[in-house]
Amino acid sequence: MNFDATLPLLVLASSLLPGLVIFFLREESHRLRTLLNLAGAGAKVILVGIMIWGVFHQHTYLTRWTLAPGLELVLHADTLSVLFVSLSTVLWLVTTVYAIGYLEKSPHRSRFFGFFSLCVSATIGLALAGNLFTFVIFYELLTLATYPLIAHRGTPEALRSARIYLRYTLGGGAVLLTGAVWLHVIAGPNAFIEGGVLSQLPDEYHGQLKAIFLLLMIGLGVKAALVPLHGWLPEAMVAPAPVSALLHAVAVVKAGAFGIVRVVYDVYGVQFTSELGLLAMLGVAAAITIVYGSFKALSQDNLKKRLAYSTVSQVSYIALGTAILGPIGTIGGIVHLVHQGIMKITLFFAAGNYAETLGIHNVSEMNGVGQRMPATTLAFSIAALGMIGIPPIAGFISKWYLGLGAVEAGMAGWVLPVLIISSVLNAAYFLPVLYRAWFCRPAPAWPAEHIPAARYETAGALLWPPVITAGLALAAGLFAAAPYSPLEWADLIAQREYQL
Amino acid sequence: MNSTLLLSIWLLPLLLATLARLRHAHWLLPLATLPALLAVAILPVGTTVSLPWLLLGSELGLDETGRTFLGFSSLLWLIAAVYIAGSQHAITESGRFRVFFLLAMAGNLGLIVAQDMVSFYFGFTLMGLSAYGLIAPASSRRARRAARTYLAWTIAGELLLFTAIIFLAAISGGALTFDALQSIPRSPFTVLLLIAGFGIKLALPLLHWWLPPTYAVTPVAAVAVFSGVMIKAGLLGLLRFLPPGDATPPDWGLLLVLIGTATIFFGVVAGLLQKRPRLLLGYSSISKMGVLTSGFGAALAFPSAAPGIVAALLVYASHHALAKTALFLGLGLIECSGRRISLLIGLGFLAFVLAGAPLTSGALAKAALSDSLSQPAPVLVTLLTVSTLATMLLMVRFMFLLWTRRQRRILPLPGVPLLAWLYLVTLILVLPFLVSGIDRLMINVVPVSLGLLLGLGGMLVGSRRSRANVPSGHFDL
Amino acid sequence: MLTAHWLYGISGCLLLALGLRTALLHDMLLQRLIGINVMGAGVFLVLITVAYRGPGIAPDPVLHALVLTGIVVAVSATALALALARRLTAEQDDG
Amino acid sequence: MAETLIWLIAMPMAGAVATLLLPRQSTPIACVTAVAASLVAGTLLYAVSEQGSLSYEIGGWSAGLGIALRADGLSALLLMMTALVMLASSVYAGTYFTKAAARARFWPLWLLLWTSLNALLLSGDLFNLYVTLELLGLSAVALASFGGKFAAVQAALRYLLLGLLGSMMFLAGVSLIYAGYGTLDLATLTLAVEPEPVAWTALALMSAGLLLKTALFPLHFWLPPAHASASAPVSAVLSALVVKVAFYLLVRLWMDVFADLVTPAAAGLLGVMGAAAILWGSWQALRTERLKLLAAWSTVAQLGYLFLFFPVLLALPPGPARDTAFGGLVILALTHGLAKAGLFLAIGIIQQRSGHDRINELNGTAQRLPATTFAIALAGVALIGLPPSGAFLGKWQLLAGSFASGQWLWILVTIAGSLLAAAYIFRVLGHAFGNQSYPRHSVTIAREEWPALILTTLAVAGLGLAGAPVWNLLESGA
Repeated sequence: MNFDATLPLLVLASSLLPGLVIFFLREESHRLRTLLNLAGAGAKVILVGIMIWGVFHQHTYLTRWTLAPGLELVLHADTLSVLFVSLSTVLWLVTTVYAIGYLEKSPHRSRFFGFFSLCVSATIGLALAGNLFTFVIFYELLTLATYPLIAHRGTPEALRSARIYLRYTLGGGAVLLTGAVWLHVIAGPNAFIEGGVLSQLPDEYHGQLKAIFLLLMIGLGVKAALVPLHGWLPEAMVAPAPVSALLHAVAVVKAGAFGIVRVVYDVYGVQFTSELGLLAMLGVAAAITIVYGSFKALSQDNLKKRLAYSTVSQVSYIALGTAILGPIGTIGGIVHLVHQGIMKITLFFAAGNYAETLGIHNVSEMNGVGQRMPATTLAFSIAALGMIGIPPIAGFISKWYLGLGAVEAGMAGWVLPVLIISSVLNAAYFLPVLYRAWFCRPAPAWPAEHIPAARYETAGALLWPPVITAGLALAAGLFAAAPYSPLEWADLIAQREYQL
Repeated sequence: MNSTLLLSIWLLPLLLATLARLRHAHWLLPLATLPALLAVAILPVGTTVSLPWLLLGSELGLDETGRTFLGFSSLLWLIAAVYIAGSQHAITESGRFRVFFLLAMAGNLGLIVAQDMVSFYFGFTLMGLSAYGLIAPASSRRARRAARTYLAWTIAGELLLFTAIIFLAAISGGALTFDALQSIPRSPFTVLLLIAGFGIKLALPLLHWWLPPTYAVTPVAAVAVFSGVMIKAGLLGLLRFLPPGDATPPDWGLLLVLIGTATIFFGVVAGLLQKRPRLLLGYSSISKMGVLTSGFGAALAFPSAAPGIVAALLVYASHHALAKTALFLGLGLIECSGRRISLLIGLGFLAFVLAGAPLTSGALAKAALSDSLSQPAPVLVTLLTVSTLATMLLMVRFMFLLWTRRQRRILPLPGVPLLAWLYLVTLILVLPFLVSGIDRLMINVVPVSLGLLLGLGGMLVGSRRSRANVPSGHFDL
Repeated sequence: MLTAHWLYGISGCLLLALGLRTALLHDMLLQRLIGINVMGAGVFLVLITVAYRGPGIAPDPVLHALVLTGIVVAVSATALALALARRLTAEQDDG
Repeated sequence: MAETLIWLIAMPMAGAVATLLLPRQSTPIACVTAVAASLVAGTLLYAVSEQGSLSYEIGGWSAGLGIALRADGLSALLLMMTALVMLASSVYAGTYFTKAAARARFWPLWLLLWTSLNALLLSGDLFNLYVTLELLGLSAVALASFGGKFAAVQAALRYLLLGLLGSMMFLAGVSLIYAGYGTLDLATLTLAVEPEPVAWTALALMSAGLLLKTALFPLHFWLPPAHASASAPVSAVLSALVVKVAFYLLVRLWMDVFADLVTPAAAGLLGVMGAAAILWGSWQALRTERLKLLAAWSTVAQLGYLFLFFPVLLALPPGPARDTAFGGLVILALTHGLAKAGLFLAIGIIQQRSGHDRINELNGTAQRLPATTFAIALAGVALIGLPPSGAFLGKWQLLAGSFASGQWLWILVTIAGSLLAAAYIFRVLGHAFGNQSYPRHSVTIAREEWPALILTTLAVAGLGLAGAPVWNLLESGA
């Protein structure tokens, strides 16, 4: 086995192995656990760095492992997977630091970090999956690895949310599995190939292919929180903040969105999907979700719930971009995969900081929090403005490409109104938060101040992650046209997808 | 070197904004305008710098229009900054106000040197949103409501603009620089979006609802930059996005002339009905933006005469910017330390300047505009003259309001703001003579005198009878 | 033509059916146990009939072995069942 | 290499005798026997993968009167599973029965059971199959009642009677076969059997007997009480192995020996019964209040999946497609065996620690017994059929076969059954994750917790990720 064939496996193992070891650590071996976590995350960053370089220079990284006749576990690094892998890797590193700070002194840390690493490993596997079968495997693994994280606190509320989460995701997983098997029977092992392969099937299969597409979209739509399959996401926000951050930014919802992108581009082929009339259907679902999510977010007082509905809305931008035929829309959707991730993780980090430092859970308690926690609130503000689409933050770039792609594809008539309505609603639910945080006078006392106002606003491990990710969100927009930026990478993906 | 300078026009205010919350950061505010002033002084016109890594590939540059805009804008931001740095107003003292001041400044100066749509949009948005902080929404419930109205309209304008830019980028095949877009015909829908988007900034009638409440509650130094400088970004936007010539069908010019004309008289009539000097000045700004809009419309309608008209518009815009800022700052001095005869004399002079009295920059601006319009559209010259008369009327009313203003305690005048104001007034006084001969400044004698007489007459009549009582902040048609 | 051969066979089948019926339909343990034993007897009878290869010829050893094994099994199973039943009644009495 | 076949039977039998004779040293003897027998099973597996199927005639007597042993890929795999489950359960039983006297009475029966399992899997003729089936039934009943309470004895008794009934029917079928074809050797029969009434009746009788022993719906009623009331290691073996070998015998008859007789309608009937078993078993598992009953009902449901394969396999053209699907069936059976055994062992620990197995009162188990909870979770993954378990591969093949042959009903049933399984598994895990105090170590009593963990890990990661050799083995050992 040469290096090119081992690298995907190494990338996967760099989180899987530490995760498995951590399970067996004693609760109090805090140092060793931290060391393992950070070593894994660091190793992954280096390995992914090599991978980025290699994929850019047309290297093929491919690991194969036969599980059964005709069923191969394939890990393959192409441009799209590298984009998702890099996002997960960087955000995992940051989130690990955050989680170490967040869970300090709370019970069951070994279990938590074990599943945390498994969750990331599943995401990485999903990103690297080279065919639909492998994708399904990691998709289900992700469900399993996240369940204990949501149930982690063990309160009746947490257990209830975890149960709802499972109900949705396992149901979705079953539907996805059905679609995947069916497709496998018709078309053989569905390797992900840029441009898709199904257009070569004879016409009589088109009816079946449509049905399969529907099954796959329902299966993936559950995790991507497409309305009406989104019900679990607002519930899952009872999880500890680092979990929410990971769930909303990297792992679960992204897995669904990434799957939609994969199926449309690399299984069906976007051109063929459009010919079957399926792209429009996806677009409508995405549009409804975008608007619905934003509307629901308006009325939430619980900060994390508001953010959760915002995720419902924002993740569908990715599906929307996918539904826009043409390279520019594609770029918009794919780049939002990254942009939404870094912005949303910032928001959840900040929300976690408010809760952990001052006991703030609701928007109505946030008056004047900007004075008490300026750095956190600044990070929150940058991410929130980015979500609205204010330049030069990352979200603007996504909206720009989505809008431009829609105009070029002749879909401006409905995509642009959706974008505008969503921006207005985003502003309507984020700006009041910022107003309270920066302009209102603080209440005489915070709900539960855990960390007294000293030299720093909160613990370092909690403070730096949101600051760093907010910086990334800013940089991703400000230097969008720079080499190796997410945008440039999305451009590369679009070029390879459309064989430009 | 050039690129560093052009970039630092944006960057320095942004960087200083991060420090502005520090305790003694007042003097960072004026400092932030230095790169812009330096650029106006030393950069040759036509300098462009490509920054392919910035945003979606940016281009910064200084053309003739940009230079003029950058000139008066940086100067006025400087003066306002000094004024704020030296004053002891509770709101402008706060770190938060300083941060937003610097951010708005960065946006405003940045959009002037932007030579592509995305950078312009970035500057425009940064300016528009940061100005929210200048309204100081936390100071009172009224202020909060005003700020919210402002924000809603601003975001609406930005979204209209965003949509228009998307369409433009789609038509141009991805090219974003204004140069590349110079001769690509705009679709009617795009033009409409642009007019509406910038119309909000220019406070054209029906798009102006945000302006009166905002001007009523904002600290006066901020109103000065609102009304003097930031409002002009609307004009710059029109000039950048709808260049006269092939790009914009001439029919739209006619529409803009009509809109502009309506705006002129709307501003005057609404202004005359105000009881608060600030609002009167605000409506006067709307009226003046009508003049600029009409002029711009004429440039669109007569592409051959466009270069001359645009040059004249630049002069007019500069004049209005200086005069209006000075009026507001002077008003601010009265508001904070009471009515004094010396201040009233200065403001009286400024009122004449704004109206376009002979031997002032107003006359110079009017002359330039009339000259450029006399050939293609003589009717507009007449309109300008009527507008001069109307403005004079408005200014008489302004002085009257100041004169009859209820006197409160007289406080000592703050030194630094006074000096800043005096410097600006002196500049306005001297500037026309530096750039023009006296003979060209001897116009407008008749309309100004007529306006003065009418105004005084009306005042005499009006002081006998109770005046129309329009609640401040709102003008109901 | 009802030879002894057939007689054995048919009665074997009858026994089988009878035993099955008892085993399935009766509730009492002992009855069911006996039923199963009767059924076993039926099966053995059939087997022996099948093993018969005519007069003077030794019967099929395989089937005889089968029957012998079956009987051993039936006996031991019955013994086990009875032992369990005793324990059950003992516990019932205790309880 | 063929001697391994006889060793596989002789070794546990010798162990059984030795433990009977030396009750004081019974536990070490049993453990040594278990290890040795497992090693032999491993050797056999290796041999079959290298050389194809093996056969051995005891004492050189040929088939007919002599005893012929045979091992192909399928039986080698099942022997290996038996060895793994028995080994793990033996280690577990060593600490589970705390009284030495109880252990001394336990080991002989236990090793006898192992002997009969191995013998059944190795037998190549109907006669020996009948004998081993009986032996298996008797030792299983004895174990089921071992050390048990009233309920256990009662269930064991019912188990015994029904087993006996099944055996009798099987024997009747055997006698018909012999009457019809004059042979009991499976290999010879395969060639001789014709589609005619004798064969049909014989197959029907034998199948009925075996279905009773496999507890296919609606003949499942005896299983839940018997499996739920036995002691933990016994439940593990009953659920994982004893019903499984009866099923193995059915597969042999239907797929191999009487393959020409099987009609789509007959296979469809088995499929329908399987489907009913899945739905009913899962539903009961969801409703039950006791953990062991849940596991037992889950066995009823899981056996249903195995029967769904019959109509699917029959509809596929013989050749690679059918072989691939058949591999799915085998891997599903293997996974269930390992996972279910692990589940019962884990439940046993919970029951011993908390003194009950009521699901609604399990709060905090994850904190007190994390390794055991993890084992339950892994077993759950295998029972639901989630990746990366072997059951996932099996269900994938089942679904693929159903799609390929257009049998939509089985797809719906499979999916519904999986979701129901998820519901009952996570019902348990949800309670286990509830708030309570937390432990110092993750594995509390290694010798007790490890067997379950290892078995379930094998079911999930072992068969799921390294399951491809199963297909190779079935192919090379055919």
